[in-house]
Order: sequence, then structure tokens, then C-alpha cells
Amino acid sequence: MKTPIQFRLNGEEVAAFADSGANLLDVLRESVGDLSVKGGCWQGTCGSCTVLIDGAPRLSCLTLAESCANKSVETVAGLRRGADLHPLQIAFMDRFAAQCGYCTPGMLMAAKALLNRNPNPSREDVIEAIAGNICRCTGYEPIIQAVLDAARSGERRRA
Amino acid sequence: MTVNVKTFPRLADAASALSSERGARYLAGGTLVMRAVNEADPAIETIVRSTDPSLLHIAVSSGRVELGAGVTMAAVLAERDLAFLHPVARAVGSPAIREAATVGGNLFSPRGDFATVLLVLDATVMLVGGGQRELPLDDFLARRERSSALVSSIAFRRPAADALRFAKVTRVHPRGMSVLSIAAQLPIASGKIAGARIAYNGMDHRPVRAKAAERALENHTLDAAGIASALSVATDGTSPVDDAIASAWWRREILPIYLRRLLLGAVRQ
Amino acid sequence: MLELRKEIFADERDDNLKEVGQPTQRQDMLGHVTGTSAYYDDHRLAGLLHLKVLRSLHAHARIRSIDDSAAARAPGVKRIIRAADVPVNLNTLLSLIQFGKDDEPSLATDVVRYKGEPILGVVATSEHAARQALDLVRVSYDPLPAVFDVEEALKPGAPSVNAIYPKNTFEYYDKYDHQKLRFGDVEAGFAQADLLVEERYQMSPIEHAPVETNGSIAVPDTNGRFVVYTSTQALFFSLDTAAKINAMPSNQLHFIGGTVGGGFGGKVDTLTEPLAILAARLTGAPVRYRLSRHEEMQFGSPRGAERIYIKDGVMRDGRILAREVRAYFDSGAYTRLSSYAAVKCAAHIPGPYTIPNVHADVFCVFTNRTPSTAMRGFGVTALDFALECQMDKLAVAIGMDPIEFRILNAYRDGDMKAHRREAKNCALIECAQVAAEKANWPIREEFRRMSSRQGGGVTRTGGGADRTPARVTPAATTTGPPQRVAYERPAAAAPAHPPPPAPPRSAPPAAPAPAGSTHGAPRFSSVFGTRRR
Amino acid sequence: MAKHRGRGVATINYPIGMNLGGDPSQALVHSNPTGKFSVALSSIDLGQGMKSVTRQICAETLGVPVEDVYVDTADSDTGPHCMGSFASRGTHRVGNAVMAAAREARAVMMEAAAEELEVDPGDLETDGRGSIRVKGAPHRSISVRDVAIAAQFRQGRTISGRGIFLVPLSDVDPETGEMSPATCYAHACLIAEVEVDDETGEVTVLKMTSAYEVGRALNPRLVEQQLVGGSWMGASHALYETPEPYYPDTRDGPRDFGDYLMPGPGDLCPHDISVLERPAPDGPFGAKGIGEMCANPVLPAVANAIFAAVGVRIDELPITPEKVLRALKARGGAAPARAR
Repeated sequence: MKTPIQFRLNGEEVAAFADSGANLLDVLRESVGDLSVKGGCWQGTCGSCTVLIDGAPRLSCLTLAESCANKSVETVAGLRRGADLHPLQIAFMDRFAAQCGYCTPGMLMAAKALLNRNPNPSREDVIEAIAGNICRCTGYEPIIQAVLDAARSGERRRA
Repeated sequence: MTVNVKTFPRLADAASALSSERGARYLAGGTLVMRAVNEADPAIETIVRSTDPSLLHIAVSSGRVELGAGVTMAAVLAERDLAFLHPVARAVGSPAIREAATVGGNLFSPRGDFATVLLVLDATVMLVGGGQRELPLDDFLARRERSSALVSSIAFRRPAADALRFAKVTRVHPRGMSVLSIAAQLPIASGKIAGARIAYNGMDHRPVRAKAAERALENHTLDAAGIASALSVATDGTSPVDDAIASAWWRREILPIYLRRLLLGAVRQ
Repeated sequence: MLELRKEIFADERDDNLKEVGQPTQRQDMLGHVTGTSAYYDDHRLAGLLHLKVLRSLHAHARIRSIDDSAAARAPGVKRIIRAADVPVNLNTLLSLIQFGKDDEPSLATDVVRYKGEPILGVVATSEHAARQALDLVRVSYDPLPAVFDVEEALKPGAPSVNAIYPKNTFEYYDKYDHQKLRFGDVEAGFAQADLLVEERYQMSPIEHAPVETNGSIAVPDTNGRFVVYTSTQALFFSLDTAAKINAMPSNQLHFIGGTVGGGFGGKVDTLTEPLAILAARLTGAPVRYRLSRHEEMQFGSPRGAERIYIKDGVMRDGRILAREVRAYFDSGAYTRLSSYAAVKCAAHIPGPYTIPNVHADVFCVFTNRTPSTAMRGFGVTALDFALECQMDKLAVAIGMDPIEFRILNAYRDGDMKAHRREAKNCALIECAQVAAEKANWPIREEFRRMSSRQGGGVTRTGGGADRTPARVTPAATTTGPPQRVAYERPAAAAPAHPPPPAPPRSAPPAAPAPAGSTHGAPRFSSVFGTRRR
Repeated sequence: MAKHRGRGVATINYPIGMNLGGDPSQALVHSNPTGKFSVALSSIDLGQGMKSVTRQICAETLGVPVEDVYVDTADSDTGPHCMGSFASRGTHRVGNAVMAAAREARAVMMEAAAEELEVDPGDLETDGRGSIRVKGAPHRSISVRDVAIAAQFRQGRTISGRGIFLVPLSDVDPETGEMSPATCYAHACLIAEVEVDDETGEVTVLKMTSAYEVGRALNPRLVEQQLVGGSWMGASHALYETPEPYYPDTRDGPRDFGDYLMPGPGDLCPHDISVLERPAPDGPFGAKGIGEMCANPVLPAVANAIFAAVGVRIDELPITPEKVLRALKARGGAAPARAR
């Protein structure tokens, strides 16, 4: 059985027919076609499917798709503003904070959720923010540094 | 996918659907049920949900606190009046999990850190359906697998300032699964502990009260000498198991160590 | 926190380069941070079907019967894939380079040899439907005795894991049940040694845990070809393996990959491609076969555990005279790549040190557990753990600083290694000197002066097996232990007995090693077998 | 309650590539009509940086800016054979194949330029910025773009190259194990400092100081990625990881990232890394492979540091708090090595 679902994805209204009981991750990737969201476990334990729902970080694999009706969903595909990269994307590049890159979209969204609420986080705040996101390549340190850099550059822009 | 989803504006209707439907499971935050659905758990044929606003209700008065079952850990952390619960709410998963994980769902979690704290607060569970209306949390946890009723809210008396303590032991920082966690409410009357409450998570298949340790603390001072007898009986009545994170042996060995550190205030939150 | 020490070995390098050596941005980084790097699963295909496999519930059992009739009728099911459907249902990965015998079926036929071994596949319109159909398959087993310990598996009368290797060991050169390494005369070395140290080490299995699990999508293409999007770490390795199992000419397969969500060795085994292609052939539709995280954790091949016994003969002046190693590589139920790990392990013995007498036997052992495979450093990582813990114990036993002890025994250019090749391009000593300097770990001047180049501050006579042991100058003599100075160092691995307070250069030999050492060569053996219960 | 600190050391080497069955990799390099180059491989980039390292090697060999080179990995219809990305072979084997292909392409490019400039190819050099000039007479130069156009449309030359690098099969003597397991070795020394809680057995890694010899750091940032990430994995192997917590008993295996233990972002420690470069005679610009060896010294260094801290040897991995605590109880408590 298929269920119609309508929600806002990165600012645009989208509609899709999803399997009844489907999670948001599968609907985003397979029904809507946003392949920027990655799945690593479908168990809620790796964080690579992290998206923002109404501004809050959520694991799309544990989110019933139809519960997102009329809500705002943000993925890494909407992070970049036209030609301009988001400060987090620039900082991740400058810090070489990705190797295989598979956890990167989820990391970026977890970091964005942090910066939305806390524009100048401490190292501990950053560690807490990405604590649910598994990275098997980098050893986390470059990612932590990148998020701190992005926050600092945000500070400069506001100043 | 062949899972039916039924959403009810009123919790009572969700409760009756839950008890009447075959293979129906109630979906709260999703951390347990959506994972099971993703893994095609054959026991789940129907997902029952409710959008009842009462589920998100938070009532904090001077004496009493009532939390709707659907209140998330993130919502608890956003409530300044619930500061005494922030250490445990923060201990539940990552930020994304805390946006989903609910107070009610935690009562069914295999690693219920929040439920463990509710135990030492002598919380009462309000139920809808299945006859029973109110149940002490301890009794509820004992029969949670069999209960067909739906949790609507949890109520408890607000603890005295600084009376509530919580420690979580994990291998992975800052947010790993609990090897075990310990909650304690230690009211002090004229320098002595009066009406101590201690509960463990990870020392049994569900959060449990440490009644022997509680008794041993009664009328003792909260210092190394005063807690000695409690530490000696700390593991009485517990039955931890081996799992992928730690063995029962190690859990038994470190429980008294961390209980001592918690009681003497030597644990960083 | 990375410092390039350009001044070291500068005379061996031409640093006049334009692009090499530059901190150039990764070619793939923009794709990574914008979520546009295309992994194997980032393709939307109309009519995509999904393959899931039924896995054995037993570690070792005979399959009496399989009833998949209910599963075949289940909603969304397009096809059941049985062992009989697999064109060539027996393979071993290294058969591509003629190493080893075909020993592993894609789908188990009569016997299952590890818990989680694939028995049957279901192709359905969704993963959910495939999983639900699997619950309807009824398999009846006759459980067989199983073996899980590498040394138990070698005992007479142990259950045989696979008739193809009846002794539960890989067969090397159609001749031996282990890989040999022979250099010099270890017994002679042990006889001369002041101390013998014999220890047991146990590596753990390890899950690769790439954040992207193993998977592939096979798509029927025009002209009877198949496009295969894959997470493999070895494109043609997987292509040729899939072609062999499907009895297809290799040019009917078009493999596309190259951007992979982590591997660490866990994506060489070609776990999904052959069956995905078979399913696509049998259904005429694109088929995705991807491992769940649970499957990846428990049934995706892990790093194999090794059990390693090391016996060393060492002199009080720090020279290691002889090293004997017995290693058992836990291959699990099938060979995969473990047979090669044993060869790689043997070649790595005795580590980056010049030891005149070396003897090693390395076994690739079959047990009833998930087949193990390559993982980051396999055959070496576990041995390095064993060797370097052993080196630490030796240093403590003779009361020598652990870094000086390593520098003393480190191989130099021109030294003969146990596998009978001359060491060249060595740099172990320089690494030790730099690390010690950066960590403020004091080592004596003569050790700071030593080098990996020919001779390298020690004089050695002869060459190869017949060569007499290293002599150290000026740090040590053959008559006594090297003179030592007392260090101010926070709890570095320290002597087994308190060092004498800053002895003059003419100090008498330091106190003997721990109890028993005065009566001939004392034996140290493992204190903790840490056998559980 | 007491916490004890200790330091431990390990020194290791690592063989580059595999010696079984021969170890080949191929590469194709060609220019488009306007002087931009493509490298076709069947090799895999699984995060280690294959695309980036081979891109720099190709640019250096051709003598053009790195921006003018693009590497395409892993399409079996266009990329020639490669054994695969494992055994620390990628940089060394594929790098050499790309160098050979780029050399061949460069030779054609220089001939085409010589024809345009009417000089001998031997008198020409690349400036690394996209031009080819006469040695000693820089004003006489031509852009790679114009050379490519001329080669394609006037001279009828293909500015392209094929490369293969093969380490032939090494026979192994069944009796003695005599063999050539590798053509070069990378090296490392790592010192770990740990803190051990003698009441619970819990171990915290406080600091790592290391020196890695990599032949040639083709790209220091990529080297840093491997060494930082690899040392994290080494600490993880040493203290946390196992899919079989009760090995050889197979029970209670983890099924998700909650049960499968690895250090979290709150379990990191400072790591002071030094990189040495002793070029491998047969490595591309002397480079060796570091993808695997980076983790290896951490395991024993941590084990040795635990001994230094509390005087117990844990010879079974992973070194869980339970094993440390059992050992401490067996020896009657902590005995820091320095005090013994």
C-alpha cells in the first residue's frame, strides 16, 4: 500500500507516494530522489542519515515518513546556496575532514543543527553534537576542528 | 512494505486500537519500533500512533511534576524547571536521538537511563486502556512486556535541591550505550540520610531498585564511613548479564566503585 | 600536528618538485561535502528488485530439507534462488591467481559450516518483502559437531570443517599444513642465550565497519551485458570472480565503482556481486543486494584472529640470538584470503630486527566461524602486537631501555633478513630517534648517533644464517650488560629491577634479572591466559 | 582509588604490496584536444585518496598543473586492470603505473611541441604552469593547449600513454620460506601515554607521539589523514573492538554501532606526528604505502604503556577494562613499573 506524503525539502514543496510504514531515509532517496542522504545502518546507530526536521537534527532512518507531512526537511543537498558553499562545507574542505566521505552529509547536518542553536560552540559542544555520527576514517579530530573553524568564520561574518 | 499505519487524534482511541488489532505496536519516538519495522519484524503488522496534544504536556508545580509520555529528551532539556533531570536526559543518546526519544518510550528501552532516574523519584505511571489507570513505576516495569495499556504520562514529586544524583558508565564517550547507570535520591534530614532511593540500569533486564543499599544508607551520614555498609550490599539482588559491551562479572565489580564515587560526589557528569 | 623532518635522509631525495609534496586539495572533496559523490547505491533504477539471503542458524550442520514454497508465494516475491541455480557454486577468491582450492559455495548445498552462511536467496519488490518471505522458509538441520578454537581444530579427532581441507589447515605447496620460515639454528641460539622468554599472544577478530555496508546493483544492459554498480575494493578481482561463478565471459560484465564508503579490507571478498548478477539474469530486472548493518557486523568477513607463540633467546647485553614463532591464523569456515595472510605473516618474522637464528611455523586454520579475510595490515598487525609486546618484555627482563633495545637490534641496510633478502632502505632507527626526541624520552648519545645505513653504529660479522650475533659498540660488550644511566622519565617501560643511580662509565654490571635467573636461563611464561571462566 | 600513568613504545615496519601471484596495475593517460589530461584507472578510492595522489603524480610527470589532470577510477570498460586497493599497494603500484603512462604521454607532447617550435625535443622543458619552452630561451615557448591542438588537428599525434607496473610473482621456498615479500618497507615508532584506573581497569590514552617514515609524502595532508585516522583505529583495536567479545566462544556478538565499541569523539588524545622520507628506490618519487601500517604500532605501544602504568601485561586483544581488572586482581593490585 502506498501513502501520499507532502513536505518541504530544502525549501521546496515535494510530494511522493511512499510505502506505508516507510522511513524518511528511504522515501528521500528512493521516492523523492535526494541521494545526498546516506544510510549506514537503518538502526539509528550510525548517524549518517541525519537530516534537519523543522530545524532539529533527526535520524531519517528512524523517522516515519508520513509523520513529516507539512514539515520542513533539510538535507546536505540544500546546504549550499547556489554557487556558494556553506561555511561548514568550506571548513570541512580546508581541514580535510573527509576521507571516504560517506558519513560527511550526516556530519554536516549534525554540525549545522549545532550552529543553528549555538553560533560559537566550545570543543565539548562540538563533540556532543557529533557524538551520534560514526566516522571510520578520520579519527574525528579534523571534523571537530572544521566545525570550530566554521563557527569562527560565522562569527567573523556577523561581526 | 506491508505495515499499516493508524494515526489517532485521541490517545484513548489509539489505546483501544492497540488492544484490539492483531500485531499492533505503538509508535512513539521510533527509536525502538521504527528499527524493528526497518528489520521487517514479523510481529509488527500495524503501527498505532497518536497526535494527542496531552502527550507533549509538561506540568511543573512546586511539589509535583507530570510529563506526558510523548515528551522528548530534547523537550526535557529545554525546560529550565526540569534542570534536575538534565543530566540524565543528556545521557540518553545523541542530539538526534534525544529529539526523538520519549519519556514513555524510555520505560520500554532495554537501556532505560531515564526510567532509572524515574524509579528513584517514586514515579507513578498513568495508563490508558487495559483497565489499570495508575501504577507505581516499579510495578509497571516488572510487567511492561505483558502490558497492553498505553502510557499517557508519568508523575512524581519534585526532589529536594541537589538530592538527585545520576551516573552513567559507558565505554564510548561522550554518548555510548550504558554499561550500567546509577540513580540516587538522597534526602538529608539533620545530617542523616532519610528515605534514600537508589536504582540501577544494566544490572538486570530492566531498571531495578537497590533496596538493600537503600536500607543500609538509612540514618547514615553521606561520607566514606556512612556508606560503607551500603557498598558491601550494593549488588545484592542484581542479576546482570554478559553482552557485547561488558560481562556480568565486570558490571558486578565496578558497580560498588561507581556507587561510592556517586555517593561521595566523585563522578563527573 | 604533523611535522615533516626534511633534514633526515635529505641527501637521498630530490625535493625540486612542483606538484608532488604539495598539500593539494583532494579531487573528491567537493563531492563529499556537497553530497554529490556517487557511491554504488546512488542510482535510481525503475523496477529495482531486492535480494536478501537466508542464513544458517547453525555453526555446523547438514541440511536435511528446505521448504521455500510459502516464501515463493509471499507478496512481492519474484524469484527464489537456490544453490542449484548457481552456475559454478564453488569458488575460492585466490583461484584467480592459482592459489588454493575452490572451497566455498555461494549458496550452501548439503552442509553449512558457519552460523550465517547463505543458504537461499529471495528476490522481491522490496527489501521488506524479501525479509518477510525469508521468515517463511523452513529449513531442517542435522547439527554436526563444531570447532571454534584454532588449536582444538588441529587436534586429532577434531570435527572436520570442510572435507576439501580434511586436516582443518590450508595446504601449502601441496606439501605442508603450514608456512615455514627457517633461518640459522634457533636451538643453538637458545643454548647460548642468557635468558629465554616464551609468551602467548591472542589477536581479536575485528569488524571492518565501513559506514557504507557491502553491496552492489546488477542491471541488465543492452546486448546481454550487465552493468554492475559495486562497492568493491578490487574491481577486476570482483568482476572475474563474478564471471567465474556465473559462468559468463568477463566482457559481458561492466563493473562501475571506484567511489567507496570505506573498506579497510572488507570489500575484497565479492560478497554480493555474483548473486546480484545471477538474480538480474533470472528476473531480467535490476537487482540490488546490500548487506544490512547486522549482516555486516556478524556475517561480513572480519579480520581473522591470530594466536601467536613467541620464544626468544636474548643476551644481557641486549642482543637477541634466536626467535621462534608459532602462529595460528583463524580463517573461519573458508579460505577467502587467509591463506595469504599466513604467508605475509611468515615473511614479516622476526620483525624489523636483525636476529641470526629464526624459526617459524604459521598455520592457516579452519574453524566453524564466519570466514575471515583481509583487513588493514592483516598477517602483520597481530604479529606486530605480539612482537612489540615481546620486545618490551625482553627489555624489562635484561634491564635495558626499550627504545635503546630496539635501536640496538634494528635492521640496518645490508643486513640479511630471515626470508633471505638483504635489508635496504631501512629507517626504523631514525623513527625511534625522532619519536624519542619529540617525547622527551632520553636515550644515550651512542644510540642517538646510530643509523639505519650500512653498519649503522654496530659491527656485524658474516652474513645470513652462519653469521655470528651482532656486537654492539660502544654501547655494550660481550662480557656484561650495556652500561646504563639513570633516567628522569615518567613511568616509561622500565627495567625489571631498579637501575643503579647514575653509574660511572666503569660501573660494574647491573644487578641480574629477576628471581631464578642465577640458575641457568629462567623461563618467563604468560601470566594471564585470561581464559574466561 | 588511584589512577596511574605510564608510557609505552613500539617500532614497526610494513611491507608494501602483495607478493602472491604477481602484483600488477595499469593506467592510461591521454590529453583532450585542448591540453587537459585524463587518467583512466580501474583502481578504487575508498577514502585513502587514490584519485588525488595519482593526479599529483601524473601532473608532476607530465609537467603540467594539477588542475589540468583529472583521474577517473574504476570503470571496467575504460580503466585497465588493477589488482585492487589493498595491501598498501595503491600509491606504490598504481602510482608507478600512472608515472609510466604519463612519461609516454609527455614524450609525445614534447615531440609535438618540438615540431611546432622547430627545435629538438631534447632542448625543451615544461614550466609546470602549462607551457613548454626552449631550455635557456624561455621566450621561445608554446602552451600545452596549442601543442594539443596541433597534435590533434595538424600533426595527427595522440598525446597519450600506457603504463603498467608489475611486481612479478615471488616463489616461496616451501622448506625455508625464502621469498621476496615486498619491494620496499615503511617504518614507524610510536610512544603512547595512558592512564589506568586501578579500581575499574579502565584505560585512557592521554597522548601519542610518533614518527612515520613514508618514503615520500606525496601530499602531506593526505599523509596526515591516514596517520591521524589510522592511529585512532589502532587505539580502537587496542582497547575496544571485537565482533566476538567472548572469543573463541561465538556468543553475544554486537549487531549495531551501539554494541560494537569504538572510541567516540570524546575519547581522542593529542597526537604529535613527525614524518620522515627515505625514498624507496622503486617508489613513485620514492613513495611507499602507509594505509595499513599507520594503525599497527598503536596496539603494542598502548599495551606496553599499561604495563608501565600498573605492572600488568595483557596479551589478548582487545585490552578491555575487564581484562585489566582481572589482571590487577591476580597480581594483587597495581605496581607501576618505575617502582619495581
